[in-house]
Amino acid sequence: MYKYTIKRILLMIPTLIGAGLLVFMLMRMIPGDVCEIRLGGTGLMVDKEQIDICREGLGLNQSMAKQFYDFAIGMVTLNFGDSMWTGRPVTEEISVRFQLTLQIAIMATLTAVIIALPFGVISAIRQNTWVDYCIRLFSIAGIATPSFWLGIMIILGLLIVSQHLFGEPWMMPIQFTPIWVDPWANLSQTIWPAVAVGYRYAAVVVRMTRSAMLEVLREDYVRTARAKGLFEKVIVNQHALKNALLPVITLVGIEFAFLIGGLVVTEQVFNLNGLGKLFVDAVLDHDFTLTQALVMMVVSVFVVVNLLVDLLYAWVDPRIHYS
Amino acid sequence: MSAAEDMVEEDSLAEAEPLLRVEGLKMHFPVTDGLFLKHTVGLVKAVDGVSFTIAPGETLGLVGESGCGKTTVGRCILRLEQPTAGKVIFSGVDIAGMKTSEMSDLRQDVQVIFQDPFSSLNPRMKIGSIISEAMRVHGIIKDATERRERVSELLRICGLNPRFADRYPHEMSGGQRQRVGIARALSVNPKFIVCDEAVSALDVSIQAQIINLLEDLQKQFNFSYLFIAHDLSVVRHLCHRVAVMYLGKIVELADCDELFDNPKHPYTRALLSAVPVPDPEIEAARSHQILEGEVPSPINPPSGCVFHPRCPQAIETCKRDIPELQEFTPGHMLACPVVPRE
Amino acid sequence: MGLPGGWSLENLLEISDLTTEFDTSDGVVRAVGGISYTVGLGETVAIVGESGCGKSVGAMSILRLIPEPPGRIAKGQALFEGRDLLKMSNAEIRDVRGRDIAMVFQEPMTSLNPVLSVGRQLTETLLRHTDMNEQKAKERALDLLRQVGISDPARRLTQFPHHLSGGMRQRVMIAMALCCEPKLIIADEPTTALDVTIQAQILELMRDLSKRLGVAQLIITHNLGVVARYADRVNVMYAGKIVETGTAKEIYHNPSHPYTLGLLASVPRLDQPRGTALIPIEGQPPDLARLDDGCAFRPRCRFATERCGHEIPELETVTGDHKSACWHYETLVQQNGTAA
Amino acid sequence: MAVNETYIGIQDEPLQDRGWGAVAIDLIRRQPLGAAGGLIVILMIFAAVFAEQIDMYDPEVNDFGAMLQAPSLDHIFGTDEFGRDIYSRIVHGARTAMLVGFTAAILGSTIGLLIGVTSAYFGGWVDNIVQRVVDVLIAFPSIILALAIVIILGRGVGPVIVAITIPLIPNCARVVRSSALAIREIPYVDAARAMGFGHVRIVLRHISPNIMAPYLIMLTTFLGQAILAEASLSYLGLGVQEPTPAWGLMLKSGAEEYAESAPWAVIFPGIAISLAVFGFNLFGDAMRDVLDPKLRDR
Amino acid sequence: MKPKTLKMLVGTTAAALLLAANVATAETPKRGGTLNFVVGSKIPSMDGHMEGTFGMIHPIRPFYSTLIRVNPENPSSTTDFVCDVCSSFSSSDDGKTHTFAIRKDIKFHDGTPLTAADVKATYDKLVFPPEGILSLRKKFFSMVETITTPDKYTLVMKLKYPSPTFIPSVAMPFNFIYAKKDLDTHGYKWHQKNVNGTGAFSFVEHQPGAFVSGKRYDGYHHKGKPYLDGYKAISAPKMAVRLQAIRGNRAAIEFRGFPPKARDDLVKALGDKITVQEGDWNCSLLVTPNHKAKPFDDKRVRRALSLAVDRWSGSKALSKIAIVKTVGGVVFPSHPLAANKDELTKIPGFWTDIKKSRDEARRLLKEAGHSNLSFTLLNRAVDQPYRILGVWLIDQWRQIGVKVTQNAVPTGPWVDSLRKKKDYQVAIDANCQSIVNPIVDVSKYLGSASNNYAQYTDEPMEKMHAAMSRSGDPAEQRKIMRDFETRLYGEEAHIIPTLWWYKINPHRSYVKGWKIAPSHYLNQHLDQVWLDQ
Repeated sequence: MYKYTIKRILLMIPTLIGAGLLVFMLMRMIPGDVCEIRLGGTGLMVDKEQIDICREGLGLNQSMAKQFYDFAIGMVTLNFGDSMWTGRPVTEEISVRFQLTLQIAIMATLTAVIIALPFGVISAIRQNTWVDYCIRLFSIAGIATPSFWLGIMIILGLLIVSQHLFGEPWMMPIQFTPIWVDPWANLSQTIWPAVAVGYRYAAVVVRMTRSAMLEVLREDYVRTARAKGLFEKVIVNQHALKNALLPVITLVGIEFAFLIGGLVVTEQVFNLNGLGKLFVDAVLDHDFTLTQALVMMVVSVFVVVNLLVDLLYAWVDPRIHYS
Repeated sequence: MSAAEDMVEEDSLAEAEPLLRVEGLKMHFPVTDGLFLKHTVGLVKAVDGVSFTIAPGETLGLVGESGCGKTTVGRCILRLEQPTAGKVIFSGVDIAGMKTSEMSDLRQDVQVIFQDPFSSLNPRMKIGSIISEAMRVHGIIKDATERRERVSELLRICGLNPRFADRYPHEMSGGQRQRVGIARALSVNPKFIVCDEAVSALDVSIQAQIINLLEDLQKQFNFSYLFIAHDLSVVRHLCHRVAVMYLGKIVELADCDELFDNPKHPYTRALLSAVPVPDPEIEAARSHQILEGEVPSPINPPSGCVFHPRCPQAIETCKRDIPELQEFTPGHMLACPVVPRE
Repeated sequence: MGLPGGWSLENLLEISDLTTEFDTSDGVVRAVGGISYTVGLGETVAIVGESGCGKSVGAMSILRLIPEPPGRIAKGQALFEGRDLLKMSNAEIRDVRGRDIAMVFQEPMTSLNPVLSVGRQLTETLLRHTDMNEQKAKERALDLLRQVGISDPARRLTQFPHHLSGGMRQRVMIAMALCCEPKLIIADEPTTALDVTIQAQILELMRDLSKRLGVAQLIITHNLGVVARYADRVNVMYAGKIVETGTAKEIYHNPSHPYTLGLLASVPRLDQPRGTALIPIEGQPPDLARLDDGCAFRPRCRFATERCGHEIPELETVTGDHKSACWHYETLVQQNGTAA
Repeated sequence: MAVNETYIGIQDEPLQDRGWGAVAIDLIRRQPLGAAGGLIVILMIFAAVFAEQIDMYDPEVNDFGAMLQAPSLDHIFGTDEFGRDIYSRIVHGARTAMLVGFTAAILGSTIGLLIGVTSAYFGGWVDNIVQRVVDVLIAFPSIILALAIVIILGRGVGPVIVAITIPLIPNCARVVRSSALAIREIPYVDAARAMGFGHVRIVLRHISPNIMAPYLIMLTTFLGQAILAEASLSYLGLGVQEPTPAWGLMLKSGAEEYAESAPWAVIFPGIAISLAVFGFNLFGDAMRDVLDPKLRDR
Repeated sequence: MKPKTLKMLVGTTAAALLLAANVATAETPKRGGTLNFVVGSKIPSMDGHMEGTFGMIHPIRPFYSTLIRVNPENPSSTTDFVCDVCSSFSSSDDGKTHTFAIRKDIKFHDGTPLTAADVKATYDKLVFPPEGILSLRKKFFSMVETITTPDKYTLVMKLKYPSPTFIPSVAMPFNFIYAKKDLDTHGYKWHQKNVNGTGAFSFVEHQPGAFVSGKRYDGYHHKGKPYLDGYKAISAPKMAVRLQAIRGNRAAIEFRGFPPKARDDLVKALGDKITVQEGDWNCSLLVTPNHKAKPFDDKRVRRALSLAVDRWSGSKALSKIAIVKTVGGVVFPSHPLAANKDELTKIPGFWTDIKKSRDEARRLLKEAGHSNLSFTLLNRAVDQPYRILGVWLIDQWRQIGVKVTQNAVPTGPWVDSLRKKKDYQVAIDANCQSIVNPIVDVSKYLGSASNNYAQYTDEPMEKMHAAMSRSGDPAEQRKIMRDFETRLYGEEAHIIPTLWWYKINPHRSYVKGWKIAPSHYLNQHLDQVWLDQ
């Protein structure tokens, strides 16, 4: 187990190097230039001279090799540099957003798991009954609904419904308050995106839980458990679910990691100042330092979550005997 | 066929130049570790120094329990595995050291029939293409019409209606598929066929059909078979000579009836004793020697004679000395120093 | 052994006209087509047949372990100590399972739950059916493991199935079956997946335990040798029906159904010299979805006559308990007699 | 027994092919949701193919006399801010959606299939390198990858397809690889090797066709994902370009500006997207049940 | 020195349209409250001298003062400038020397008193930046020769030549006055991340990407102001969010502008809780043909493209769905230098008879041999108004048989293509300026201008512009401007105009004292804003 963990940690290195190379090259292939966008994008008169001053200040006139070397050294020494757009340290830019994104990701995961596990299990045990059909329709609808559309509808629905009820339209706060500062303000903002994201997330997990349960329920050991006269409840909750959880854990892990860097659209809809929005902005602004740092961070989160999932997997499933 | 005829046949076989000679065959699978530069931390000695010969027209039975390495021996001969050491001399040529590219011709001389009739045929291909593919690819028969005729003929030889050529494997029963597997092997006109548990997955009534077919084909085409099986009854029925394997080594090798009627090695004896005979009266009369314990792991095999931990006759030296396979009586090879000479 | 000629109170289990069907895309498949047999107290009864003949389905139907849907027990009775298992409520049958009737399955690799410890899987049966506490159950489990010949049982209790070899797992399965001292163990191909030496160990163990504890056994197998060695009575199944039933000796020495006869002739035997001719049964087993109202064995039968094409033969007494479902068993017995 | 002339199975009646009707009825009975999905898929493809025949107006022509009209007999789904007929745009949008969806899904899963099979078949360092690349692509945030690609490649449907396809490839490659690893161990592959066939033949003829189950399941999943991805890119302003009729584009502008004053401009494109993805997923689920109950999601 | 309001250009000040009866000047301002407003952009660095976006102006401008500014009481005027940190300003008769008297009662938020030295340091940074220091406004001050401080509270700027563009340039809202002490001790980049101004509000917090907040600066030099206790500028790049935020009262106002439908939705939902201010916007949307790309080197083709566009009916239709409205020439419509309708309709492309116009367009295309012209229109992937106008233009051109595909790309590639690669065929661009300063504003149309991407050289136009820039006579300026306009849009069709933008600011009615200006950059110091709550 110990050796396996070390091995898995070492395996992250090529992934991180690969991701670094990829983002470095991608960013430089995108047409445009942070100085041109920032200074020329407004349509105001901007001289070449001013642009050059800006580029020089950001080190953009250096050779690719030098830029990559600086980037690589920066990554290794955990010195991520300053955002090319705001001039603030990248770590500061990211840490401000991380908290919000993490909270939404956790809340969405909780929402999803709370909905998905019972629904998935019920759907599997009642396979091909109307209950199963309803749950499946509900879950496929979740996958089929564009998340931004759902978000806009939630906001609009709240505005219209609250206006009918209270005479004054209510909207969720559009600026983040940390949960320890004002839990109520925090939750009244984050609960909606968490629901909007959680629905799709739950839908995916319901499907996975259902199919994993169906598969497990067909296994011989479930038949053995039945032949022992165990109660159906025990068979489902202890014998089947524990086995069915394995793929579900993987999925939840991947989805969670995805939420850290992928809440792009939802964050726009709910005006959440999170990593997803920052990410899109950084790419569109050609903010090399910020994009690179973000990619490295999101990829790191992904591989770390994957590692944790695998270790959890090993913990749940004694068959996976890492030695 | 009378027993006397059999004897004559076997005598002549023994003197003939062997078609296949396996010498000191070893197949060690490395247990690797490491990330990018793998290094070996252990060896699974699946096959550890196996030697035997097979004459043209002869069937050698290779028996043993699961994990004893019998299947790996077959795979080495087929060059589905690259043996670690030893020679596999087929028709005078050592194929163990050959490059894959040089193998092409030899591939056609050595064919295989697999155990599982449900997985040994590509489910996406029609029976006709399964059988004709090799003839087409290797240019054995270039003309499509001729090829179709040949497929029909092969199907007929294997006891199948030529109409089956247009069916898919899943439309057939297990026995029929196994016949297709045989027809496929025959399509390249091999001299030697490895039957890897070729009848174990079949029901009794079907099994007998296939056994008879294999026998008939051998008579007709003078194939040699390496008949790998765990079912001793089938082996006894079908093979001229039988080798018993235990944990990567041959422990006993003898003519079929000699081995079954007069087993020497304690393992062979236990094995035979464990096989029930479908006759309650005989069973009631037999003594059942139950072997204790289980086959040890091939990664860390016991010292000395690998069988000694389970051997009822083991003595102190068995823990130390690795017994050689030696001629015990003429034609009867044995790897056990404990068995008293009569 | 049951009294000749009918059901008796000594019979632990009386199956009559058990019929199990499956809905498939090819239509309704009658996997078990009305079978009747009995298992006496302490008796070992074998059901033998080739794959797909319905022997496993028949056995699982007794404890209603057939997945429903697509399966369905269409009719029949399964009287266990006089109570019809098929008419019990779900709660009642659950009480019977594991306590009065235990099962041992074919694949020891997959029949144990991989994520639960051996101890947990053993004790949960005890906790379910007896009023033992955890501690007692654990002691009992230890004892059981010892009984089935597992070394170092205390350590095994904490291990998981993947730590054990196939033979060990099957021993655990047997220990599990013995937990509540059942009156009947149904063993579905208990040794098929095992090597011969291990098979011998397991069968010997089962016979031993059965004798010692007086447990009746219903062994489902395709291996005629195993049947010959261990069974008191044998039921031969073909295409969902019992075609012959009798004592092992009767069946092997005086087969009265062409199928039984064919089976015995086609199996290679260890005690016969090389080259002894095998006489296979020609053709293939029938497709259960396409059975007609004739004898299912008819197409492969050398005794078949026109009558076999439209009348399904019922089991008829040959001698005593020995019955055969063949219109021509008399001819067959005669021929056989002369042959032997 | 001699090799006789009584062939096994000659007495079998030939396996009769059940008619398509029977198959369809059977499907509806066993997989009612799947059948519904299939129907939706057929409907979408029909709309895509016969858009010109079933539209009512030119989907690109502005009519400022008919801006943002509610559904009526003239415009059954109403009009958008340029007075364009929403029904006609949805019908033509089906073509864009099917084009994007099918191309991206087929390309993504096919390239993934080849990569996965090759990687599994050859193993060793080939597998090692491919797996590392796949790791990177899977770990890389896919929407950002798509975003970057679409910006690099620029205008039109093509770049959008490429941008949507590339993040799909590694997912398929990974699933296919694990299936192929299993298939590599199946005896018919050994049989093919024993026959002396070359690698290419074994990969293309013996392994790949037998990964059709996971392949087809990935394909149907990808279809839905691609359509949704196009909508997401449109929301970020990077999808298919105006004035091309495309659902994501219509939904985006409708949802952003006219959700309340002209709800039809957002409802109908929204329904079109959801219905299509819904249909593909229902169909895919049914296919999963039929083809391989063991195949995992994603 | 007598304080006076500078009127360089005399003319009627056409007030912007004020729809709702708002800004009742009779009302007495109430003190207190916090103003929440949404900003449709990110907040980049906080240094006004190096930024050009309203994303910086809206949240940061209230921290700072400028030397002079647009009259907050009359922001829609294009010519009304008043003192901010000065007490008066005057210019010499030859127009080359401008003298500013600096107020003596001003303190920076950190307590440092403001003197002329601070203003000089600020303008030195703007006009003569040291090497490696960005000053986006340097070009505007190319006429400045020297900046001196004869005494502690007097600032003199000497020009190389008299220029009508100088005073408007000084009034630009980006010219934050920094403390000399800060520049000296912290360097020229300190203001990117730090704030120390003399504005109505002092800095409280900047949460990157989220908001900037400020609180009342009690030492503000315009006595009695500001009325607000503080404000919070919340970043909300999505238009829908900004709209919903006002509707749900998470924000009271948005200062850039909403599309017409958003205004209608708000008014419909909230009735008189919403007040709407509207007016022409000093931005116009242009079509820029690349003169180096065939066939757009042919002026017949360019003219055809212009003639095909029906601006008059487009104005009616698009003003319902996009932030554009007024048909106008090169000069901001209500400015004295702007063309009147008679003058305008004479220019090809502005003809009222669209059929005649399109027939001419088809004729020109045929003559040029490009009857089946098709090209790709480079657009900016921004909804309002770029995307909407793009769709409209494509449909307009379709009507003369020209097939156009659109390539709407994010700002980065758009700028890259326009400024660097110059690989486009026809592009949509905008001329968007802060202070209405027509002669500077139209400099974008000079072939030599750095923000002119059409790649043409037109000597006569350069000469006309030079003449305007140095002319002291408004009538002459106006005349030259007509020739300039006719040549640019009509004869040469270097650039194809569409419509002027139209600024619509619906806001919560309790927001008082803020008046719409012709630019979203102007009048954002918030010192006169109060809340009626």
